[in-house]
Amino acid sequence: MLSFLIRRILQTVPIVLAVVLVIFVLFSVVPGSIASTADDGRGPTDPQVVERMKKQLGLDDPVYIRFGKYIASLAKGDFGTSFRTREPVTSMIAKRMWPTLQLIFAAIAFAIAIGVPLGFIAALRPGGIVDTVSMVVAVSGLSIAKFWLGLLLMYVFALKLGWLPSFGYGDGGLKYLILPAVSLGVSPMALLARTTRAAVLEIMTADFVRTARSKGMSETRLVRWHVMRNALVLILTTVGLQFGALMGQAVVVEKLFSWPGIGSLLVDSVLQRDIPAVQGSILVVVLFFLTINTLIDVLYGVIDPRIRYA
Amino acid sequence: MTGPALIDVEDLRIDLNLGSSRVAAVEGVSFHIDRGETFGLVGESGCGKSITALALIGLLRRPLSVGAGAIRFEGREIQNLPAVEQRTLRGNRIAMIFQEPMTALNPVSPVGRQIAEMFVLHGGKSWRDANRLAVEALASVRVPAPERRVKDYPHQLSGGMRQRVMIAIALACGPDLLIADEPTTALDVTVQAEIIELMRNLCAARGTAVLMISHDLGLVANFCRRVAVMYAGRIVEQRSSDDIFRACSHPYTQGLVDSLPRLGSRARLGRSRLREIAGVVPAITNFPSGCRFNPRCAQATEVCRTTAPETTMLGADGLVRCHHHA
Amino acid sequence: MFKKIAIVVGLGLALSATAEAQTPRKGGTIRMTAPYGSSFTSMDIHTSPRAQDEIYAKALHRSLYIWNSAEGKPVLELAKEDIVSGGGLVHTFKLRDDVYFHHGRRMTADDIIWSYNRIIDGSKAYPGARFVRVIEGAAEVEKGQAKEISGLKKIDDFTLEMKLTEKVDPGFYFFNAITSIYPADEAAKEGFIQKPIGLGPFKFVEHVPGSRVVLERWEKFYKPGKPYADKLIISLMSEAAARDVAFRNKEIDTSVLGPAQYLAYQADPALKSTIVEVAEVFTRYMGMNPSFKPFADKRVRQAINHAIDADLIINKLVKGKAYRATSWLPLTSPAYDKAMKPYAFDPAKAKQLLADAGYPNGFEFEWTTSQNESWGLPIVEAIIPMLDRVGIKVKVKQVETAVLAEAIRKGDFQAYIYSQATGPDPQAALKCFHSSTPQSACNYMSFKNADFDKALDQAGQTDAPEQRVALLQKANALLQDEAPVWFFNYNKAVMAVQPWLKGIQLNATELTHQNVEDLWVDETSPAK
Amino acid sequence: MKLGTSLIIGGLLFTLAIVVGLLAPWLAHTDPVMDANLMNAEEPPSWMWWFGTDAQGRDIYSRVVYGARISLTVGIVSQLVNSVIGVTLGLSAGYFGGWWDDIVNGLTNLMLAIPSLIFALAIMAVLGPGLTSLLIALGLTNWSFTCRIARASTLSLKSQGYVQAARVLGYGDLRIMITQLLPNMLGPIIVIGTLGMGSAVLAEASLSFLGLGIRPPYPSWGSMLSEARDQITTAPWLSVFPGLAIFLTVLGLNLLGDGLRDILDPQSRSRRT
Repeated sequence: MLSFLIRRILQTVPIVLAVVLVIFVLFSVVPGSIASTADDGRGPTDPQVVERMKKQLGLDDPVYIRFGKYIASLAKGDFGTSFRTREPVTSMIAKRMWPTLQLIFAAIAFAIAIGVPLGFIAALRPGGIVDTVSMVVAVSGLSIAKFWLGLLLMYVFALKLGWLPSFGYGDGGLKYLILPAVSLGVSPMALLARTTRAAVLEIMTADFVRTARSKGMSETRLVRWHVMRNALVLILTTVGLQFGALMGQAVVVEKLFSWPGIGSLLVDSVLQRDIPAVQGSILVVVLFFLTINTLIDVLYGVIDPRIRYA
Repeated sequence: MTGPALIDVEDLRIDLNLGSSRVAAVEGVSFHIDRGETFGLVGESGCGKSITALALIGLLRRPLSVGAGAIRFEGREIQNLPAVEQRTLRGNRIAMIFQEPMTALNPVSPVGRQIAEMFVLHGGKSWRDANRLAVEALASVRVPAPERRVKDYPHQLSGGMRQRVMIAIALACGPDLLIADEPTTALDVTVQAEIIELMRNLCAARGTAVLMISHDLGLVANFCRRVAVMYAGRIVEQRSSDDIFRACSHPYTQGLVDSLPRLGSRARLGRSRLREIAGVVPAITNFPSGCRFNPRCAQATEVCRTTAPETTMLGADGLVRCHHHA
Repeated sequence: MFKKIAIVVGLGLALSATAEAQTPRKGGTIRMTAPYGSSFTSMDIHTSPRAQDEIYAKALHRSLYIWNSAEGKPVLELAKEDIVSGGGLVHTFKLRDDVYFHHGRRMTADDIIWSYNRIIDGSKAYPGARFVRVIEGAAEVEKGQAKEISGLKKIDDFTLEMKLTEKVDPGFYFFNAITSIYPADEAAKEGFIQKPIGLGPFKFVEHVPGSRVVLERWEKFYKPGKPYADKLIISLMSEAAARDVAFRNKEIDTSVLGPAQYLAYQADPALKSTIVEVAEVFTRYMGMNPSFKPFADKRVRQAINHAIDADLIINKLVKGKAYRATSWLPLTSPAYDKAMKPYAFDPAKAKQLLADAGYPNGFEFEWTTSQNESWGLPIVEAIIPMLDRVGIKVKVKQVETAVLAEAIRKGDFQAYIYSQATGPDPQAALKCFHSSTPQSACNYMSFKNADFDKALDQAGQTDAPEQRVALLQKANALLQDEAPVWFFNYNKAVMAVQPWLKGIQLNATELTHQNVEDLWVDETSPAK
Repeated sequence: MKLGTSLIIGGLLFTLAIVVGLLAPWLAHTDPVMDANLMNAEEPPSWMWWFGTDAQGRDIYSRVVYGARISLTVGIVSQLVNSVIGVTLGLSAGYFGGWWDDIVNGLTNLMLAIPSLIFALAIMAVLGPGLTSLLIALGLTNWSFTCRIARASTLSLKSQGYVQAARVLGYGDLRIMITQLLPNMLGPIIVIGTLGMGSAVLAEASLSFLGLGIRPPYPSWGSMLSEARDQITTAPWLSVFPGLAIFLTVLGLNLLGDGLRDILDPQSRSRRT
């Protein structure tokens, strides 16, 4: 187990390095410069200030030297200094981490809490009314533009019904989390409902289910004792892959709901050419995704005894 | 014979629902098994023997369903019983072993638990007691070191071991009838013999009746007191095992018998090849008219092609369905 | 950078009148929004010139001067008196002695000297340096040739002498938040940026990056009885759609309105009374690069001015949220010529001018634009068919604001659309077109006209105000005729303010920049 | 849902979108770009303006109709690029193995690790908004699934007899890959491609929302929806029609993908839903 984890962590090193390289190269050729970060978009920037900033941030060096320096400081856990705020990127990201984690896990929790039972119910009566309705809902949930859905939710639940606040992080309370999390969670929910349904349908035709039935087991017990755990393996795979997509979608949802996470930091930084912050944010997103997937691989072993960490 | 048979199947028809139409996959099947008796159902794959077994235990799933006929367990019609009672019958009084030991066990559950389930379901035991009983059950099917094996997962066991686990599950509650659907087909030959021996001994000791289903006439005749031969959804001949080799009446049965290697016979007949039955099993949707065996039958005449043969009783215990029975 | 000054034109509907009639209520929470991005740049306001950051800084910090919206000019804030001597170059400030930092220490002249020295630090390149540079000796500090600004002298704790390099009103230099006064002792410490300390009416409670800044009343604020509110929350809300929902849902007290919402709010009886508007000193225009051949011809540039129906765009697309531009100087400028007529919408004349210039069949140009709804893409989209009618084809190059600013500075464009500060000093605004001004500074169109230069130079030399205005008007008129740009409009800033929030000032430099100590909420506010 | 129903509904919706896109010049009432007339700005839907008009006074119906061209181009072309990249890499990696396989595997893992929307966002920031940038950004960032499937089926097909047989017959590598391996993996690839097209249409909308979408004035559904979002309370028709167009098209593609999977890739029902 431990050696498995160490191996997994070592495997991620080249990926992380490649990500750093790709982003670094990408943003070395990006139009707009350091001057843009000092600009308000409303008037001319003091050219002297721009020159000084360049010097201060070491932007006069050639790209490969900057890259080398960046990697060196990364190794020390230092993500560099933001062009825009002149704060260490590490601390900027640290402040954004918790809201994003809250949002992502709330969205996944919502997706699992609704999607998995929905998929189960649908699969137990395939072709039934519940099945048809939930699958129509699921495929619709996958087909709607995320920010439009968010706006509609905001409009209905905040403005028309007045149940929930429409924006922001507020004091970090749960009620602020609901709308963004639901907007973000709808598509993984839909996906999970479909995966679960397909998985359960497949499992229900398995031989061991027939064995279980021949034991004189009720369908409820059958599902609880035999189907669920088997379905969990497939569900887990979907959940793991969804984390990546969710980190991407979070960018849109965070922006829409003024949610102070990594996603909105990333968009701000991209639009304002704050390259260290962009690199830092993307790197953190990638690390998060890799961590989650390692955790899920570990979970596989817990759920499915056939998987061994050789 | 006193009282009703343990199980009594009468004129059973199983329909295959194809959406727009339905065809009978099995029809006119009647047989009975007495307490402690061993009964065999033989036929090529697709003849309907497995779904007949599934009908007995109430496990037919769409698109298959019982279309007509009666299945009586101790004189009571099973199909009319409420679902709860059907379930108490299933596993508890009627148990089943399947062909595929590789897949018939839940891969993510320890085998001990899968045995213990039986005691929880039917014995009303706590999991703690049930787990203890599971060790005993595993010991009774002669699995070495059962207290360790109960914690194993199916993939950690060999095919033979898994089939022993299946037997342990099936016999856990001391059922009256054990349905064994090709229990040894997927196993190595040497293991086959061990498993058959095990079943024979356990069932004999407990007085469990066995319905053995196989394509292997030799195996069935060896194991069972009586044998029914199915072809294309119908029972074509039913005999005591002793009679079937000596004096089978149906050309199909004869074909099965001829295709068996017989000890000693090889020497006498020289190194001749085993005889095979010419032709293929007809598709369920396309059964021939008249006698369903007629396209493959050497003795077929005009009447065979037009008229389905009636059942002819042969002595007290036998029957045959052939226009030309000997 | 730019001077953010203007004159109040529009008036919020009877807002100021009612505000004075009522007695301000103490307590309550004010919930403002910061609409210009989804984060604050920094809690160190010296590092950021953005309008967005000044919103919170106005509550947390104070500068030597403050913008007075009613008078339309900067006035002394931290000093009681400014005695001018030395031919207008030496200012002696008598500082207030009742000004306390949020950690309880009284402000002295040392803090001001320390703060200006910090801002001018060349190794840090703070944007406020351009203002501090007006003090004698500052440039030397910036270049590292001196340790302290020689022009700043502490006479005693509450007397500060400031010697300038040129004869200007220091108010315009030291009212911005980027020249805020920091506590010399605390600001040098490492954790200052995490918990900033200022002189403003509210002290810092928390900053959730990307979400909001929360502040609470500073009890020892130097204006008696102020501030009124207990708490001030400034939420970051860059999405206009989300702001609209939140405002209607009474979750926020202020919301900056775009054109579409301006129209919608006007049409809604329940919301109409929440609108507050003010004319800002920004001119929106399309800049034309003379190095792109067609634009070198004055007739082509005039043709474009004739071909575009600017009034229609202002009324329909901008929803009346702007004033038609005649030339460069905004209508609130002292040198604005009320008699001047804008270019008439006249496609026939435009065609004629194009034909005269040798483009009877028009031409195609690339138009660089941002997505900004008031001076970006939607405007361009509306103009495309108008120019098409006179034969001019437009290729749109959409970029982000940051890239646009860069392209403009570098002259890397055929045409662009932009918004530029054009006040309050008309001289400074027109200086951008003086041939001596480099392209990268603000002469983006590389404008060169001897008559214009002459008029502007004369205006700078004269001491007679009327003559000066006349000369500036002449230059402005010349500019109109030369048409280096398409003159579009002057901005009208519009904000929706909940009825329970009182004391909003009509700040023409930037409507969201409020002196929050004057704001108060009545008991109908739903905020606790 | 019954087998086939989703195929039919999905196919119909997608075909409808294609037909609308192809026939746009005949279906549209006005030119979607040039016929801006500010006199008609923001008219609600009526007989004259079926879907109403936008802030510039352009007919939303005509823009939605023309928008089909751009949105479908984005969906189809970017997904084609993805499929070609994915199949080429996956097929060659599975076929040749060795160091090339390692490289492709590494690339695939890299692509999986960076969320595709974020990667596309970064590429768009570099290239600037516009159709070509969008096709590149979306075409380069979503091929990892196709690649994995192609590689996996190549590996399983390779071990089957007929590839060896083809080799014995002296077929070249390229010929084997194209004539023997490719046709056998097309089913799942087409299914993934169909679903991917839907994702691309949605991704275009998301990027528009973030200010990095299509280059105007030509309308895409995503940019129309994004531009109209401020007016969802005041002029809902501005967003409803492009929103519905996106929804129905992506719904169609998703249903089509499901239906195709049942036919083309029956054994993988649960592999990717």
